[in-house]
Amino acid sequence: MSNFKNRVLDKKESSKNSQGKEILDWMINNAIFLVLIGLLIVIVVISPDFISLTNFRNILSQSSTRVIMALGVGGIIVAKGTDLSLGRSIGLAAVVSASLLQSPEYAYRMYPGLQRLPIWQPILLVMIICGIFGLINGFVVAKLKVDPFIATLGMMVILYGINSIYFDRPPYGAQPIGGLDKRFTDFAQETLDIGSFNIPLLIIYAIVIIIFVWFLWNKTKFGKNIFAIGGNQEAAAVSGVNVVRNLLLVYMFAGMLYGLAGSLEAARIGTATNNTGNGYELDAISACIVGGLSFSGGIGSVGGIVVGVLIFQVIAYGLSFIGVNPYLQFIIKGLIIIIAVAIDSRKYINKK
Amino acid sequence: MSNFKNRVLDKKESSKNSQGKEILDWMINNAIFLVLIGLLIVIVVISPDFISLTNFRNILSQSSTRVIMALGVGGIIVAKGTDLSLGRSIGLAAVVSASLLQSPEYAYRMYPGLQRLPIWQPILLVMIICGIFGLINGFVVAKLKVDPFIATLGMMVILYGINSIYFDRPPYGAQPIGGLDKRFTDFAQETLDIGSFNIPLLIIYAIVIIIFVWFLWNKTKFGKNIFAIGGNQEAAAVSGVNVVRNLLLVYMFAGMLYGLAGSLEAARIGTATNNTGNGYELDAISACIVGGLSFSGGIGSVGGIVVGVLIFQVIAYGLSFIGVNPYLQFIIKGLIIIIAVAIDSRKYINKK
Amino acid sequence: GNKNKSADAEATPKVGVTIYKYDDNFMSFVRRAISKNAEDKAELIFNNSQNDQAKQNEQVEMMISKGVKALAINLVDPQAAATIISKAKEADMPVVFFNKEPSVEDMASYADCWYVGTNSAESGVIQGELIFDSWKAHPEWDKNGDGKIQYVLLKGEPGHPDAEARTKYSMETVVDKGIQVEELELQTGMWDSVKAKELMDAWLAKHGDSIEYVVANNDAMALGAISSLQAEGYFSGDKFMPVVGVDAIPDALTKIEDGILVGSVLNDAANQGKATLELVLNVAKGEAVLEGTEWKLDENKAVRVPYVPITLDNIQIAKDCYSE
Amino acid sequence: MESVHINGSNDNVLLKMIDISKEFPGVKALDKVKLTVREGSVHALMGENGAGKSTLMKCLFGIYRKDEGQIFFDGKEVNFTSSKQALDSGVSMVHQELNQVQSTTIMDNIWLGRFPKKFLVIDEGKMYRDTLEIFKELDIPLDPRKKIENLSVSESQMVEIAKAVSYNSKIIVMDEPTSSLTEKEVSHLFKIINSLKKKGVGIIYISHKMEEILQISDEVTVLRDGKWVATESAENLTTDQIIGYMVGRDLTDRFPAKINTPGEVILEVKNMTATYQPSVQDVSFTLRKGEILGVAGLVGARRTDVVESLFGARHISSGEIYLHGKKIRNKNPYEAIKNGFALVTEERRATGIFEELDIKFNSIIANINKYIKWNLYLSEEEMKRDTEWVVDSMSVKTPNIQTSIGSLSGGNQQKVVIGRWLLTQPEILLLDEPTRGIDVGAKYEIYQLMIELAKKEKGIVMVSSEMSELLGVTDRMLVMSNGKVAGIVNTKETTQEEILKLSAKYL
Ligand SMILES: Nc1ncnc2c1ncn2[C@@H]1O[C@H](COP(=O)(O)OP(=O)(O)OP(=O)(O)O)[C@@H](O)[C@H]1O
Ligand SMILES: Nc1ncnc2c1ncn2[C@@H]1O[C@H](COP(=O)(O)OP(=O)(O)OP(=O)(O)O)[C@@H](O)[C@H]1O
Ligand SMILES: OC[C@H]1O[C@@H](O)[C@H](O)[C@@H](O)[C@H]1O
Ligand SMILES: [Mg+2]
Ligand SMILES: [Mg+2]
Repeated sequence: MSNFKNRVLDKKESSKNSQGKEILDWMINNAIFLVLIGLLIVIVVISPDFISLTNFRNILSQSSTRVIMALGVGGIIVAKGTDLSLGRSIGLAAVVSASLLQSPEYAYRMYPGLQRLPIWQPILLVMIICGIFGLINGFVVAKLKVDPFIATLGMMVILYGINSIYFDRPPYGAQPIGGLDKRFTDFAQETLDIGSFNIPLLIIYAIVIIIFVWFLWNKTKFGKNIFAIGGNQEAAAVSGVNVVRNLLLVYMFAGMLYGLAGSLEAARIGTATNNTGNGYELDAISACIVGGLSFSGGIGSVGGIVVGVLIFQVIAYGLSFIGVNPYLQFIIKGLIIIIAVAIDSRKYINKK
Repeated sequence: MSNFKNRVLDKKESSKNSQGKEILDWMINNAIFLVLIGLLIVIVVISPDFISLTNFRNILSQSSTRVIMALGVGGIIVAKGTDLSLGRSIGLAAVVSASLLQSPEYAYRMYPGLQRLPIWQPILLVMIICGIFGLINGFVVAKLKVDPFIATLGMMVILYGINSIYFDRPPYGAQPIGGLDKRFTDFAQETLDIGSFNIPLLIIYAIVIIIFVWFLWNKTKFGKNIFAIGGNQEAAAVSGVNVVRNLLLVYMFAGMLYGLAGSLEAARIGTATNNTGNGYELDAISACIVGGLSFSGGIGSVGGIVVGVLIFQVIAYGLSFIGVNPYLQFIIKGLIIIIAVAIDSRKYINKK
Repeated sequence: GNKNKSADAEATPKVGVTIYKYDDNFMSFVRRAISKNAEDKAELIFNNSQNDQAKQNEQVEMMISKGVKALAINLVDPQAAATIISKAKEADMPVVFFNKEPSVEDMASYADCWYVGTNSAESGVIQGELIFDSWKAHPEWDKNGDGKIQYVLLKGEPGHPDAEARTKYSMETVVDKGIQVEELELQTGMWDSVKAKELMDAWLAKHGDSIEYVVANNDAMALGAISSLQAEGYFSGDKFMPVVGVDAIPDALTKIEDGILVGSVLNDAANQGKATLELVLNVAKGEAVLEGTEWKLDENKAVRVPYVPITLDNIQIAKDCYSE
Repeated sequence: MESVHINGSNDNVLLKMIDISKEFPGVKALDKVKLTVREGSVHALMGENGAGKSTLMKCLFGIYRKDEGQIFFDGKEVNFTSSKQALDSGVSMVHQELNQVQSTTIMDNIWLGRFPKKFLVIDEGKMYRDTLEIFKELDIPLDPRKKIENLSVSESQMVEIAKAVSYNSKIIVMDEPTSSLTEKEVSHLFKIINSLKKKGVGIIYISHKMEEILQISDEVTVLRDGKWVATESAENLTTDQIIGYMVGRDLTDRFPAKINTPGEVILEVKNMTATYQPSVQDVSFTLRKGEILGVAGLVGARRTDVVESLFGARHISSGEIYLHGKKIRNKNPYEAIKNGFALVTEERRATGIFEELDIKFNSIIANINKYIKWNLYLSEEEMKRDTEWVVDSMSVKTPNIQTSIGSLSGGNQQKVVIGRWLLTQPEILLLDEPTRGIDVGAKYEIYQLMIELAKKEKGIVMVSSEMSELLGVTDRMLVMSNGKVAGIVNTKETTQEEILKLSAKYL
């Protein structure tokens, strides 16, 4: 024991010598935060009225559903997978939950005879549905040994087909599903008022999910297992990790988070179509990678994902806010993604 | 030495014992071909008039531009990369080449004063432009060590921005670029008539490119190097392969193929917009994987890619031909992708 | 094809139909109208071009090879008509384009082609009129009292003919009619509610009540903007913001009834679908294109089904489209 | 300690490395190290795990950039910035970690980076012929067209050696070339080395197998903790002296005293046959409490398959396993662990470590069920405590327990993996080449550990290619030949000759 302590002490002493280098190391290790802060500074310099509680709240609440999705796919990435079916799952969840929660007064309901359901029922239902599709993804990846990119790409196409068939039905055809029950839209659009301070409910849901996922990743066996599988699947198997079961679980859990996010998304926007969620997978996956996860698996943190999502939202919101030409926004967004990851990847580069 | 010969003999002898197993092995190793043939059989059974020279020719010529793109990204995948910017590169190439090859009689030209250019000039130009963007991809991946998925995702967004800015210019704004010079559309739409037999020029271009890429992959140092880099980058580096240079080359070469495919695409469609090519990357990448390439790099063949592309085209063409509901087509397509890869992946499963 | 089929095949000829994007809400009504009118009269082969002109070209090749008698084409990209026409010409196949209009030159280049649709600019002009009329009726909407409309505009997909035409003509019409305008923001919401909501969030944070009008290229984006406005407390009490859209989708109609949405512009799907089918059926059977129909062709061989402005006063017209 | 014995004229000095330093984040891997290699000689580079041997060689070979120091090669100062430069200048290397492109053929690997060309085209015929030529000269019986992924570890190793030799370099670095070779192949390698010496090649030879060193080397340099300790002519040295330099103290015995006494049978394996052949067939043996059972055999004898099948990592088609007389089935590793088995696998990098993850994670992963509290979360404290136990009891050299295991030296990685399994307090410990790439000091500690565990009535099975350690620590030996049991011998009563004869029984 003493031996161990000695060594740790040694380390501390030796590092005192090079404070400058340590700061640099710290900066490289926290590059993502610095990118976020840098971005905010630039926006504020261009447009000082960006600093406002409303903007702050807007960005956070717009990030809320995205962070839930990103945490889902994030777990999969940690386990060395990926999930392109995210966006279409969101779409399916949004359409199904919206279709079951249209206000009875609304004339163009998908189910005219349907009584008013407690809102948790449809939400739970889509969580289960998306969880099952996630489970199928996991099965194809873990059991059929199909590369996750291709497995979930296939699922993405399948889900779009299923959702379109569900969505595009007589008599109203491919109609955005609107007229949502006020209880449902309130569930996502209301705020929690503490004195004069009001926090959008969405932010609160997101925080709950973040804490839950943080706990799952860091404090449970399941968390360790997915890091082990992502880090070295064979070594994990030899160490007694049930690789197949844990992969099934991680994909299923992601699906359930998509289900939740998809119904929140429908409630937040107030309408849903079969194209809801289209392309979200790329944003969510990029946010994870920008936030420090790696496709080679076994690396990543919940905090990183949150920051990654925030960066994307700050880019989208901030650039619109300062009135950058929309086309130029694409270019800037692309550049920021690349630069952020390039800086971040410094920390893994062998100092040769 | 004798020892060595003995073992080789041993191997041959032992395999004689199990002819049944050998057939099974052969089937698993050629699963992709069997999937393609199976698919064709199903379609023909449902709709016997599918067997026609026209259908055959249509499928081949429709596959032509796609196979060129797929061969580009295929090289990158062999080198353990990926390229999501493919679709947007196609779009850029299509828009730029179309804008420079509008017929002088057409009223809404982007460059009203432009004289009639020889068609090879704009094509070469977009090959160079896309080659340069490819080079940048390569640089970001090889030098800045950014994961290829994220590097090319960033590039995809950037290219869309650039293309949109170029496309959406006064006086006509974001107008699809039409009125293409007949020489240009003929270049892609004409056929070569040998007696009563006519072969679409596109097929001929595709065959030339296939042969060229086959040669490159199998007979040149560059080809072996990218297989080695994909198979084990460190091993390649310590064996004296210039990893960075070869990665730059493979991305650049892919870009040049996109440039070519993009201008052929414009000529084939007869118009181009900033959305041309949107999403093609997923089809091209899937075709490669279905054709036996692996994201883990170092594996794959030109023939496999060609078959992969054909499978996708047969699905698209054949399902429409037999009149499957368009939404259902998505579901079937997704299932076929997954099943094809699942069967193919049997051959890599290590038997323990 | 040279295999001349018997009279009963002639009675229900095979017709190839492409829809630029199957799940476009408006096109899904047109599609339904086409199939409903085709019952027992034609064998339709529907194709989803997935918003990809290349796919559409391929589908046309496929249908020609399959031996259809005529084509009904909802172009992905109106400029691509020339390529489709050249394929049709080669196969001697009549074509009825619908909803997205080829250029005059392209229409003139082939005798056997016609068009059914609206006038793309018209929806913009009608939307402009809606804005003008409502503004005149509500002087209190000029919050800063400068007589100008300070507006924000949510544009559809850049390059989309409807998006371009609506963006151009709606505010141009307002100006032509004599009201000055000032554009505070113009960005693309890609026809999408979510994107529109988030743009609106930012604009409200930035401009607040300086915004006097929200103009959206379609209803989906108008609804997104409304949802953002509601979160900021609009439409309750006396806080109000005028919003207009295009399409008159059901959800928008209820918003009009609730007094939230000022109005929308109805694209008459039922009649566009009916006209398309009737024309294509005639030409497939080798009859005169307008034989037995009530439609008229204009000088560009086009049947034009008008757009209809929708406000609370005439909302029933739109509702009737969704009753059945 | 002062430098001794670099006598002889300076003109036959091929390579001189002076004051080389190299720092990694948190580790000073090299601190003013020097090394001089002469023509036609074998220079052994010795040191404990993590002493900096591989790092020094990587600085030479252009893989790492040295922080300071000078390298003179062939009379000129050099500073290779890529392996290509090193290779082109006449330095080649057999890497410690096998570095091959698995999916391609032997000859593609050998000529990688210098493919022969005819015009634009690669000359496959020449590649094939030249490879055969080399293999013939080195007497390696392999088909150049075979894929690397189909080779056994030792065959791959021989290919790597052949490749390094084929550059006709002036200096060949061999970083633990024998770690996965059998005795027979080792002597084959020595023949190769001797003929290279005759051609004037300078060889830098790194190994933890002490008996090889004095047999093959002319000079020996010893490093300790990144510092140069001594360079002496081999003929003046004894194994004990080298060990003394390496560990900084005296280590009199190579093997600890055997204080374990085998008791009653705890494990009985009957007629175990693997599903996917070729593999083990009809393997039967027993293991006693407190016994160390060695598994001997030639490479490819399926020794690995014996322990992996037993552990449930491979499917078995028939056969029975009895633990304490009760029939059990190790369907998969998870079951095996529950039944009290542990397996330290042969290929550390592929199936042992989680490279990117920290030492803590690597220590606790197999024992994770023990830390679950309230059926819910894991006890941070207990995980930390156990990790510290691993680091201390195995003497792992690491800055702290948050260091990722990938940045440790190979030997230290191995210690963590063994520690991981000891945490599960197994009854049956299966060790597949547990001392591969481990320095003498650590080896001694591992033997000691094994014997202590045996004394605590655990049953231990050890697969090894090192005859001396099999003879030194085991009680009995199972000799495998071509997937079958060729015999079970008593260590005290057997000889090396008998084992070799048994190994060849079913060939
Ligand atoms: N890429 C790296 N990053 C950080 N630390 C490293 C790296 N490579 C080596 N080290 C550290 O440098 C030291 C020397 O390691 P090296 O691999 O040279 O030891 P070695 O003498 O070859 O040991 P072994 O006999 O176990 O192979 C060790 O402390 C190791 O942890
Ligand atoms: N003759 C052979 N032909 C092809 N592959 C072989 C042959 N022998 C062994 N292998 C492969 O090499 C691996 C190593 O063989 P195995 O581990 O069974 O032998 P071993 O005696 O344990 O060798 P080692 O000393 O390397 O542990 C096996 O998994 C097998 O895939
Ligand atoms: O292309 C899609 C768009 O087409 C327009 O005609 C319609 O008004 C929009 O709502 C949107 O559907
Ligand atoms: Mg080493
Ligand atoms: Mg082995």
